[in-house]
Amino acid sequence: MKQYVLKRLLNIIPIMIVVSIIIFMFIHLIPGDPARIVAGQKATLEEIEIMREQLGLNDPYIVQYKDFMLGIFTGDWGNSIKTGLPVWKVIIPRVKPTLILAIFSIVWSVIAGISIGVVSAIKRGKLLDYIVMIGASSGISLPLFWLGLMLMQIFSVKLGWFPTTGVDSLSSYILPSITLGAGITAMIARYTRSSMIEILKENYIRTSRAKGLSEFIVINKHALRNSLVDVITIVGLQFGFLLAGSVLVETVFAIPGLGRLLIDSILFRDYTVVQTVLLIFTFQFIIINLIVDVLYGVANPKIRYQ
Amino acid sequence: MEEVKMQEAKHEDFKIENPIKEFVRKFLKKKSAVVALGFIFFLVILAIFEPTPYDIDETDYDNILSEPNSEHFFGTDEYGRDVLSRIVTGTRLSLSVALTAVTIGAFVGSVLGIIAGYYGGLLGSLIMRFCDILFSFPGLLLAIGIVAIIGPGLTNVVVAISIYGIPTFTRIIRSATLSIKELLYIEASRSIGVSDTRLLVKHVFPGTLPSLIVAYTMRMGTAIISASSLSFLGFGASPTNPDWGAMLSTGRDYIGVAPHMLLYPGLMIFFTVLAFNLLGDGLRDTLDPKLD
Amino acid sequence: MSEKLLDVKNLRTEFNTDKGSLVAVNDVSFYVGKEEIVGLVGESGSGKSVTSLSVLRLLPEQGNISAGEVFLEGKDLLKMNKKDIRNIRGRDIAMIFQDPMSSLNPVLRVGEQLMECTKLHLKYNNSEARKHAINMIKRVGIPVPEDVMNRYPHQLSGGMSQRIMIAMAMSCNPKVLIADEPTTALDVTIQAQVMELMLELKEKNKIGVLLITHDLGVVAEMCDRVMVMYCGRIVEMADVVSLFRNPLHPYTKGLIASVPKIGRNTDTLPYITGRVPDLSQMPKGCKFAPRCSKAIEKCHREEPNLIDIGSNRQCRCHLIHERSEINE
Amino acid sequence: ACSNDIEKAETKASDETTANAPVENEDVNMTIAVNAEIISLDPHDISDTLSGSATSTMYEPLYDYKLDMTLEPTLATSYEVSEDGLEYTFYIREGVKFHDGTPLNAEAVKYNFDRVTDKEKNLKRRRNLLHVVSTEVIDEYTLLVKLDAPFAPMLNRIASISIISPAALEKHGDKGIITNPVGTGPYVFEAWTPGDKMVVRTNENYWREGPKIDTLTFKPVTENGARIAMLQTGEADFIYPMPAEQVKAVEGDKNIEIIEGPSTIARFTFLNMSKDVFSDVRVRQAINYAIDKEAYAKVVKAGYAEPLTSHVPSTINYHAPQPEYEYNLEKAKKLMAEAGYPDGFKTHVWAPNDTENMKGMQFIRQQLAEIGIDVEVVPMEEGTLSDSIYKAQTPEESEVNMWYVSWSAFDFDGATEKLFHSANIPPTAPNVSYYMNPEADALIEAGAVEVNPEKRAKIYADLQEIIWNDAPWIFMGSDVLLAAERNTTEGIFVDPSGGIIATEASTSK
Amino acid sequence: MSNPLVELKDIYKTFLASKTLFGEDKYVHALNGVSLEIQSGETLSIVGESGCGKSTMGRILNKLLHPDSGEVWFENKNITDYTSYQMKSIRKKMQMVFQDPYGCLNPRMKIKDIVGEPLLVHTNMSKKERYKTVIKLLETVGLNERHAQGYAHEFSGGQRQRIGVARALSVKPSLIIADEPVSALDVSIQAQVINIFKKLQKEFNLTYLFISHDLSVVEVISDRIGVMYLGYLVEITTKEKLYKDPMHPYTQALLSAVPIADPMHKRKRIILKGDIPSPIDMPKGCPFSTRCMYAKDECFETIPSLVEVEPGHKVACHLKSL
Ligand SMILES: Nc1ncnc2c1ncn2[C@@H]1O[C@H](COP(=O)(O)OP(=O)(O)OP(=O)(O)O)[C@@H](O)[C@H]1O
Ligand SMILES: Nc1ncnc2c1ncn2[C@@H]1O[C@H](COP(=O)(O)OP(=O)(O)OP(=O)(O)O)[C@@H](O)[C@H]1O
Ligand SMILES: [Mg+2]
Ligand SMILES: [Mg+2]
Repeated sequence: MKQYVLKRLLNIIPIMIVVSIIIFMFIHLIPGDPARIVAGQKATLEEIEIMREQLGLNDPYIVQYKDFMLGIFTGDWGNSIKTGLPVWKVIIPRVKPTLILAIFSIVWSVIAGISIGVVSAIKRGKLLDYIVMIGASSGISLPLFWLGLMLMQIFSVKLGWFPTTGVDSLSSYILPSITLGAGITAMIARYTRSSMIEILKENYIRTSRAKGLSEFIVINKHALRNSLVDVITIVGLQFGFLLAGSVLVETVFAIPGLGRLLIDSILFRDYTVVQTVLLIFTFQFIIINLIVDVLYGVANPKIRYQ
Repeated sequence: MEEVKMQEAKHEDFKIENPIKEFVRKFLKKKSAVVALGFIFFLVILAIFEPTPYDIDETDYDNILSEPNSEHFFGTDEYGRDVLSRIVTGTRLSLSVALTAVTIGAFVGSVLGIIAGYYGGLLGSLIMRFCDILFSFPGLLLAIGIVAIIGPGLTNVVVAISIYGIPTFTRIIRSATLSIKELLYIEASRSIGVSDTRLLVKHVFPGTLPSLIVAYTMRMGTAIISASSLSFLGFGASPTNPDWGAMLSTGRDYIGVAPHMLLYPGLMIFFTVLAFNLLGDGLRDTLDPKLD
Repeated sequence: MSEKLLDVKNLRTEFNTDKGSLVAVNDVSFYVGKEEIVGLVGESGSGKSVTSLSVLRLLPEQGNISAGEVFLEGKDLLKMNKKDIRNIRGRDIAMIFQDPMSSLNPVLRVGEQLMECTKLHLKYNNSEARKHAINMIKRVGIPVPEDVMNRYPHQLSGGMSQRIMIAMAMSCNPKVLIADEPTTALDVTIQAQVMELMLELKEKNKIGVLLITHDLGVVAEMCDRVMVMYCGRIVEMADVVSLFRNPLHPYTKGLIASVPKIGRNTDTLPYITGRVPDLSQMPKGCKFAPRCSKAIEKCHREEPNLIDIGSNRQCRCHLIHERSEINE
Repeated sequence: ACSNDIEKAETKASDETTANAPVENEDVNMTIAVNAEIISLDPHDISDTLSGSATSTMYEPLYDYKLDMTLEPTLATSYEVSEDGLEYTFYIREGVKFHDGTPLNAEAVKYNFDRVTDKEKNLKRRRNLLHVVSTEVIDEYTLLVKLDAPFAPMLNRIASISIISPAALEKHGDKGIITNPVGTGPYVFEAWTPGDKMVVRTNENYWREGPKIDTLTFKPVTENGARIAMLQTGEADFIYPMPAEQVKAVEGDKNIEIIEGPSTIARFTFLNMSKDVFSDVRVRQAINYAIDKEAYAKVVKAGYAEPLTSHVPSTINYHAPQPEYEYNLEKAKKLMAEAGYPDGFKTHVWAPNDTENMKGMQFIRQQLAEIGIDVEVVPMEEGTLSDSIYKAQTPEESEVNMWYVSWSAFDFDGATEKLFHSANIPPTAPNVSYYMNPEADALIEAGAVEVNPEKRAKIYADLQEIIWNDAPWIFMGSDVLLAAERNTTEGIFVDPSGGIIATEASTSK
Repeated sequence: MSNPLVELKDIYKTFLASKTLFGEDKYVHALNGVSLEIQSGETLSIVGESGCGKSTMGRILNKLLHPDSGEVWFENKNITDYTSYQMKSIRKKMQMVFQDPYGCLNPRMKIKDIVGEPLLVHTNMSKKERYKTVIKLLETVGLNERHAQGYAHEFSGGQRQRIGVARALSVKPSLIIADEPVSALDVSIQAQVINIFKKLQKEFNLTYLFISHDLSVVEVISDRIGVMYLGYLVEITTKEKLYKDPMHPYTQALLSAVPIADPMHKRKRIILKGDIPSPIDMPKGCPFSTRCMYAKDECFETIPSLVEVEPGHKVACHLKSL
C-alpha cells in the first residue's frame, strides 16, 4: 500500500508537467492581450508596450514557460497582471470559501445521497423508491445556476431565512451548498441504490440472513460496507463536478472563491493567476483521486492485501 | 435396465422471445422511462415541425415582457417576442447541439476506448493518461476554455462539449471493452482465426453497445445542461438564436419583473434533461450494462 | 430414523416475475431425521435451492411461499413472526451454500463473521465468541486458527472457505444443517476432505442434514435417504441403496444411467433427451412426459401424484402400478 | 489564512477603539453592493470606475468633480494658469493630514505627480499627465506644474490624480500601497480581501465634515438578481448599478428607493468607414434614421436611456445639441437606394458577450432588418474582442464592421480625441470607425490647446456638427444611471461617470 | 511411434500476478516444462484440479498464448513463432471447444452466423453455400435448420455445446482442443455431448485434446490420459493403465476421491491433507510434496522429471522412477 501511494505520488510529477504545458499552451492560445485589457480602452500604445515588456509577454514562449515553471518550484508565482498583487495573495483568500463550500456540499451530499440510496434500494419498486429516484434524477437535471437563483428567491428574498450572498457567516453557505450538492446527492443516491441492489443479491447477504442477523444489521453492517467501497469511487469523481459547479454557484451567490477567480481571471487574461489556479485545480483533483483510490484500497481488503 | 435410450423429444424447442421483443417488453415495464421516451418523442416532433404560434423574430415593442396570457401562453420577452414560440424553436437547436456534441464525443471516445481497452499497451496508457488529464480539468471549465480559444457560437459550443465528453466515453467504452475482451466468445473467435478488425467490429463493439447507448442517453442530458451553462456564462449560442440557455441567461435579468422568462426555459431544460436521464435509467435497467 | 427433526409438508413456492407467477416448488413434502443425511438431487433449475431457502424463509423478495408447512420440532416456521424465525436461523437450522467464496462477506474478517453468530444467538461476549470461533476452526481441520481469524475471505482457498462456512454453520450447534451443493465448487480431492468432515460432524453432533447436490456420486457416498426432484416436484424418494439399485421413476433411471462410471467402458452413454422445461412453459400433465420414452397419453394429460409404495419409498409416475413395464 | 484579514483587522480596530470609543458591534455599517470587483486600491494605477469609487473614499485629488461634473477645489484651494497655458500653480490646502498623521504639503503632491509621470513605473494614470514635464515646489503649500504644450482639459486631468501619503508609499512600496492605502479622504482603510469586500472606517480627523457612519463596505456581487436580493433583504444599503430591467420588480417595495441620474456614458455603434458599405455617408445616415432611439431606450435599456444629441452626452461640458436623426424608415430606405443598396447588404456587429450588450446587438439587428441590412450578431468574450479589433495594423486589415460599445469620459477631449482623431485608429486607439477627417482632426487639436472657454465652445460646436453629419457612429443613446438604496440611506450618490460618492453617507437604520 | 500430429516441447508459461514498484514482481507459474505429443486420430485427455494449467496448455497449443519458452509443433512444423497471419492456415486445422457453453457464443449473433464464422474467415464460400454448409453441420450435431435462425440464449446448455462443436467442425479441422466441454452441463446432458464427440471422432477422423477435471468423464472418451498438478505433467499413460495401475501418488488420490455413484461400492478413500499450493509460491521440490503421504526428504528438495517407467507410461515421481 505504501509503495502504491509512493508510486502514485511519483506519477503525479510527469502528469503535472504535461498538465502545466497544456495549461500554458491553453492560456496562450486564447486570443486577447492582457496588457491591453489591463491598461483599458483609453490606454496609449506606449503604455501597453511598456506593460508587455514588464510582464514578459514579449519573451519567447519557451522563456515564458521556463519562468512559469521555475516560479512554481521556487515559490515565486509572480504578480497578478490584473491587480499587481502577488499571485499567492490573490489566491489564498479565495481558497477558504471554495473549500468550505466544497466540504459542506460534499458532506451533506454524501450523507443524504447514501441514505436516500439505501432507503430506496431497500424499498425497491415501492412508491417511495419511485418518488425518491425521480427526485434524484431531477437533482441532476436541474441547471445549477437556475436552481441557485430559484432557491435564493424563495429562501432569502421571500422567506428571509438565509443571507442572499456572501461568506460572512456559515449560514451564507447553506443555499450555495444545497445548490451545489443537489446534483452530487442525486448521483450518489443513484449509485448507492444500484450498488445496494446488486449487493443485496450477493450470496454473503443471504449467508448473513441465514445466520439470523436482523435486517438492520444485514443492511448497515454487511451490505452498506460493501457498497461504500463502490460509492467511494463515485464520490471521488464528483469532485470534478464540484469544481466546475462551484464556478456557477460562486457566480450566483457572489462567493469570492477560486472558481469565480478563475473565470474572472480568464476573462481578464490574468495569465499568472489563471495558470496557478488551474495547476492548483488539477493538482487537487489528482490528489483527491489518489486519496479516493487509497480509501478504496483501505475499504476494500482485496486491494489492501495485494 | 442400463439402456434407457430415450427418443428425441417433441418438445425440444420452446418459444423463446427474440432479444428485441424481450427488450421492448422489459422496457415497457419501466413506466418513467416510457413516459420520458414519450416526452422526447414529443420534443423531436416539436423540433421537426416547429409548430410555433408566432414568428420567433417578430418583435412587438409595445408588448414587451407581458405575462403569460391567452395570446402568449408563456408571455413575451424583452423585445415582445413570443416566449412559447422561441422555446419551441429552441427545441431543435438545443437537441441538435446536444445530439451533435454527444455523437462526436461518443464516436471519438468509443474509438479511443476500444483501442485502449483492446490493445492496451503503450498506446492504451497514452490514451488513458490523456483522458485523465482531460478529466482533471473541471468539465465546464474545459468547455469555457475551449470556447474562449475558438470563440463563442453554436458550432464552437458543440466542439467544446464534444471534447469534454470524450474522456467519459473513452472510459466507459474502455471498461466495457476490457470486460468483453475477457469473455469466452472473444477468445473463441480468436481461436477460429478471426482477424482483429473483424473481432473489434463484429464482436467487441456490439458488446459495448448497451453501455454506449446508456451513456449516450445520459450524456444528452449533460450536454444540454452544459450548453445552457455556457450560455448562462455568456459563452454560448448567439443571442439571436432561441437557445434555451441563452433565454435563461437573458431571463435572469428579469427575474423579479418577468419570471416567466426564467421559469419556462428553465422548466424546459429541466424536463428535457430529466427525460433523458430517466430514459437512460430505464435503458440501463433493461440493457443492464455495468457502468462505472 | 424415527424422530422427524425437520418436517416439510406440501411446500409450494412461487415467484412473481414479469412473465407472471411461476411455481418453482410444488407440493414438496419431506422430513429430515436425527443423525441422518437426506439427499436432494435434481438437474439445474429443478428447485432444489428454492426448497432449501423456503425452509428458512430466505427467498429473494419476488419469491413467496404460497402453501405448506415447515415444522421444526413441532413449531411451524412459516407461521412464525420475523423475530422468531430469525432466532431459528443460525441457531436451530444452519445453512451452507454452494459457492463458499462468495458466501463470505469480502470486507469483513473471517473471525468477525464467525463470531457474529454466537454473539447473537448464544449471547457470547467478545472473548468467549473468539475462543469458540477458534475452537470451531480447529474442529474443521484448519491449522493455525488464530491466523485464519484475521484473514479476509479472499485470502482463503476454496476448500478453506467452505470449511469456514461449515464452522460458521456449526458454531451454534444447530439441530439441522442444510447444505446446498457444499462441494460443487470444489476440486475432487478437496471435495473428499469436506465430505469426510461433514460425515464426521453429523455423527458427533447428531444433526440432521439436508444435502442438496446434483452429483449422484456424492449422494451415493454420503446420504442415507434420497429425494429426486424434477421441475419443482419430488418425483421419487427412497433410501440410497434402493434408489440406485432399483430406481422406479423413468427420470431417476435416466439420471443414474447417464452417469459415467469408471470401469464400465461403454461406447455410448445413455442420456435423457431434451431439457428441463422453463418454469413459464410447463407442460400440462406429467412434467417429465415430454422427455419420457415411456410416456402414455395419460401422462401428457394428467399430472401424477406422489404415490407411497411402501418400504419408505415414494414415486410420482402413472406407470408405477404397471410394474411390468417399469421393471423390464 | 489571508481571508481572516477582515476579522483580524476588525479586532485590531476594536482594540484601538475600546480605549476611547463604543464597542465594535455597535458600529454603524453601510454596505454598497456593486457589480464588479475592486481591482486595485492604488489610485494611480487603476482605470476602472469602481476601483476609482473605492479609492475615492480614502483618497482625494487637488480638484474634484461635483455631482454636476463641475470641478471644485479639494486638496487645493485655488490655481493659476500662465498666459501661454504652460504653467499651472496650485495652492495646496493647509492643515490637511494624511491618515498616517503626516501633513499634506506641496512636497507631498510633487511626490505623487512625480510618481505618476514616471515612465518606468508605467502607472495607468500617467496617460492623464502626459503633457506634464515637471513639477516644482515653490513653497510649503505652492506647487508649480509645467506642461510641454497648452492643454485645455488639464484641470480635469489633475482631478484624476489622487494624493497618496508619501510616507506610506515609502513604507509599503509601489505594490504594498495597493493593499495599504493611506490618503486624506473621509474614510480610513480597514480591510480588503481582493475579490471580496473592502471595508473602510470613517476618518475621525477629516478636514471637513465627513460621513456619519462608522464603517462602509463595498461588496462585489456580479449577479444582478443577487444584488437586488441583498437590497431587498437589507444586506445592502445601496446598490449600483441597479439593473434597469428589474426596477419594476422593486418599485412596490417601500423600503427601496430608485435613484436615477444622467451619465457621461454614450452608447453607440462604430461603423467601420474603411469598409465599402460604410464609406458612403448616406448609408451611415440611413442607418441612423433606421434606428428607433425611443424603442432602443425602452427595449434595451428598460426605459432608462436618453437619446444622444451629439457624440458626447449632454452631461459633458461644451456639449452642443444637434438636430435629431428621427426614426424615419422612408428616409432611410431612400438614402440606402441612393447609395446603391436598395436591397441592403450583409454585415455584422461585434460586442462583448454579456446580456446587456447582446440585447443591444439584437436590437440593432432587428431594426436594420427593416431596411434590408442583415446584421449578424457576434458576441465575443472581451479579451477576444479587443484582440480582434486591435490586431489590425492597417484599415485594410480590419475585420470589424460594426462595434456596439459605450464610452465614458469626464471632459470633451476625453470623449472625442481617442474616438475620432485619425491618429487614433487601431491599433493605436479605438477610433474603430476609422474616421479620418482632416477638418475634424484640426478642430480636435485646436480645442485641446484652446484655454479660452468661449473659443473652445465654438470649436467644439463646429466639431460636433461635423461629426454628427458624418455619422461615423450609430448614435444610440446615453445611459441614465440607476442606483437603488434602502430608504434609510442618505448621502450616497452616483456621479454621471458612474463613480460612487459616499463622502456624506449616513443612515437611519 | 509414428510422427505425432501435435507436439509440445518443454513449455513454460508464467503470468504476471502482481507488479510492485520495488522488489520483485510476482508470477503465476502456470506451466512448468510440459512436454507431450498427440498422435493423429487419438484422444488425449488432460485431467487435473482447478488452476493446474490445463486451459493454459490448450491455449498455448492453439497459439492464443505465447509460451515463455518451449516449442509448439503441429504437423511437423514448429509453429511457436508463427505470426497471426501464418497461424490462420493452422487454425483452420485446429479448432477449440470451450468449457462454458453460455459464454463461448456471441449472444448478439444468430446461430447460423456463429457456426458460419470460421467458413467466412477461412474460405471464400458464397453466402448461400455457407448457409448450406451450416445447416449440414447443425444436422451432424443433432440440430436442424430451425435452430439456425435462433440466438444462443434460446438454447439449453447441451444444445449450445453442440453448436460450439458444429462451429469447430465447420472448417474440417484435424485437431479439436476441447476445454472442459461438458463440465458445466447436467449429467443427463453431459452424456449427449460426450456421445456426439465420440460419434464425430469416428466420422471425421478427428484428433482430440480433451481437457477435463472429471476422471469419470475422461474414461469414456480417452485413449490416453495425462494428469497435471500445479503446472506439471505428473503422469501420462493409456486409459487402461491409468485406472488400473496409477503410479503417481497424486493420481492415486485423485482416483480415490472421485465419488462413485454406487452406494454399495465401499472403498477406502485417500484423503489428502491441505490444499493445492499457490502457483505463485511454488514448493521447492516435487510440486506434490506438500500433500504427499509418501514424501521423502528428496521430494522436498528436487523436482522429479517425467520418465518412462514402462512403455507408454510416464511418471514424474522420485519414488516410482527409482
Ligand atoms: N428470484 C427468482 N425469480 C424468478 N425465478 C427464480 C428465482 N430464483 C429461482 N427461480 C427459478 O426457480 C427455479 C428453481 O431454481 P433453483 O435455484 O431452486 O434451482 P436448483 O435446483 O437449485 O438449480 P442449481 O442446480 O442450478 O442450483 C428455476 O427455474 C429458477 O429459474
Ligand atoms: N491471463 C492470466 N493472467 C494471470 N494468471 C493467469 C492467467 N490465465 C491463467 N492464469 C493462472 O494460471 C494458472 C493456470 O490456469 P488455467 O486456466 O490454465 O488452469 P486450469 O487448469 O484450466 O483451471 P480450471 O480448471 O479452473 O479451468 C492459474 O493459477 C491461473 O490463475
Ligand atoms: Mg441451486
Ligand atoms: Mg480451465
